[in-house]
Amino acid sequence: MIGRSERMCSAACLELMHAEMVSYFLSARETRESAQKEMERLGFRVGQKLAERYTKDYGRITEPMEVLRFIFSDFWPVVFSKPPDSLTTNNNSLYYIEDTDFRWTSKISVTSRTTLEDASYFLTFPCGIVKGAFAALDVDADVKADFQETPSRCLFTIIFKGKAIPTR
Amino acid sequence: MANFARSGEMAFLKADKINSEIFSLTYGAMVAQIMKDYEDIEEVNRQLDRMGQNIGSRLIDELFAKTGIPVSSNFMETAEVIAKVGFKMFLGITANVVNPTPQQYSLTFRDNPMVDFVELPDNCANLRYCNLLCGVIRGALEQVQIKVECHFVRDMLRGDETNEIQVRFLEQVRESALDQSFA
Amino acid sequence: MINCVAVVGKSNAPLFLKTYHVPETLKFHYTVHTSLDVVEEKCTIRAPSSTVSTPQDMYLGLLYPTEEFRIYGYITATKTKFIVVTDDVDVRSPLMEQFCKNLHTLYVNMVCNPFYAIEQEQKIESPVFIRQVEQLVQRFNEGSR
Amino acid sequence: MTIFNFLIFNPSGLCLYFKEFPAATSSKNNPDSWKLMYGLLHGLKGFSQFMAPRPSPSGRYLRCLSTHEYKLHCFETATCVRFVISTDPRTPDLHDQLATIYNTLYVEYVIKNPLYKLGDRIDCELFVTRLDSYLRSLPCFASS
Repeated sequence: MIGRSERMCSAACLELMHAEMVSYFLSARETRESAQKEMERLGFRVGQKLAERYTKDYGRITEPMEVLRFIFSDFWPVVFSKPPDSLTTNNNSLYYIEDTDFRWTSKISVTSRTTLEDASYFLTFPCGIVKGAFAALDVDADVKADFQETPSRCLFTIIFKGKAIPTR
Repeated sequence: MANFARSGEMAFLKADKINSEIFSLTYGAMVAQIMKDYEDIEEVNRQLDRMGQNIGSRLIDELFAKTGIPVSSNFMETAEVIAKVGFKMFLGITANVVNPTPQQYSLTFRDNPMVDFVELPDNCANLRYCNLLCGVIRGALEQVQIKVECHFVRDMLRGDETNEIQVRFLEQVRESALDQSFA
Repeated sequence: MINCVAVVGKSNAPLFLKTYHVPETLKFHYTVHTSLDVVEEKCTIRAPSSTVSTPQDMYLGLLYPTEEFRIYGYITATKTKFIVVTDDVDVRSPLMEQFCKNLHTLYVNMVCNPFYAIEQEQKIESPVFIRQVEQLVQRFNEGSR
Repeated sequence: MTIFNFLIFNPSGLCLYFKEFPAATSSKNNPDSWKLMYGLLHGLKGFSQFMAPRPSPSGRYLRCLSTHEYKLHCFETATCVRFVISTDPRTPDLHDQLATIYNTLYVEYVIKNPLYKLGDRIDCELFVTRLDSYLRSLPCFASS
């Protein structure tokens, strides 16, 4: 298990800062696509660094299946404040992580001026983090996320590229 | 004074918390990106301040809601609230209030999770890496009808022995002014 | 006495190499480079008792000896390699393992600097890291004397 | 006992949120009645401050206003946002419940909702639904 670090800070700080980041990129970039690309890249970088940190006392992981397990049961609960609800797959290269109370978006709800699409930009950075963590552990994966009706219920799709993970 | 420290402590204990590196890495990645976006370091400082202001204007409600500390619109009193309650409940650290006067005070602190692991590159002599904090303070006080000016005068990332944020009183927005907007 | 510490990135790019008490000659670069093959070899062998699900040790122990040196290796979960070259004939392995673990901590902290481009496997130029590694080496060398 | 309506005012007196319950037979759903109510609250605040025998340590003065037909319960935050609920006069003080609404609903689902722009009308889905179920769960609501 990854322990809590000696230093903690309030989750509200992170939530509000993440919101500012999203609004910065959406207004500073010409298209929404390029804003998303940037945010994913930033998340990727942060994810790599977090993976570097959180595997330090975990040990060396060599098999992609172990990496997936590490991300699901160790990395996720720490980075996203609670364990995800389920991990499912329907073939060798497609995995789904469901989080029914995803803390990074659980307080978001649409208003009369906004739609679920506006809320979806808040998933880009977290997806980048997960993708970066996989990459740091040498697993080339694409990570996408969608809301399941409301922004607090999220389904993350992990698409393994290159060598497929054998199901056990 | 002591009860402010206690309120901050209690609020921090009760709050939803995350490992501080998640916060500091996210902030760091954002600062590094803004520095790429703007050649002018002063503009980077302004962007960070502006983001901080937006955060502060929301964070202040979290502070009052979670601590239940009494309403204060006295400028000098806000110093203790920021130093002992705000810094504690959000960042887990406390600041000291230095030289408080009705016109201005300073907040000093050495420990700061935002800068854990940060080493500034050579090309950013004028960067105020934590300028977000100034914006947060400004934005928060604005919500309690106090307008201030806020900036870093000492910064440990630049070799100073402590961090010091100076807060200068500008004006108190009176309730009567609010009445006019209502009429 | 530790004579050389090197950090090698995921894709075998040299990130950091410093020598201590000896001039930084090509020899060390060569030694570090050769040792990577041994690291790779060692990584493919699993501890016999382990199953697929157990994380492996990062410390790889002695990679190989030469006439002058003994070369130790350590590999992180993210496949960053630390190579340590010492001229001691008899190194207490737990001490070396501890050295590598401490080096790992310093490395992780250095990586977390927001201005370090981890994805580009940027060369390590952080003065803080360089200084701290030097102190670590110094402590090790004093202890092993 | 019963709840008639619930309102939130921002510091400049704009009504950010209005909800009327079926028990209210004469509707207050128009900007003029909101202005009237805000003006009254604002005036009462000054008056209660003026009448106080000593300064209130919490900085708050006005809790409720009671008449034969209704009772207004008020809660003002440090940021000058006012929460108001109007009920049957026999309803006990709802000050704490308003504080709970501020604390667990307004801050969490309005303030921390990045899709909500400060100062806008409050129509965040999560806030609206949770507020509604919270108000309906109050004892004074059920017994109407």
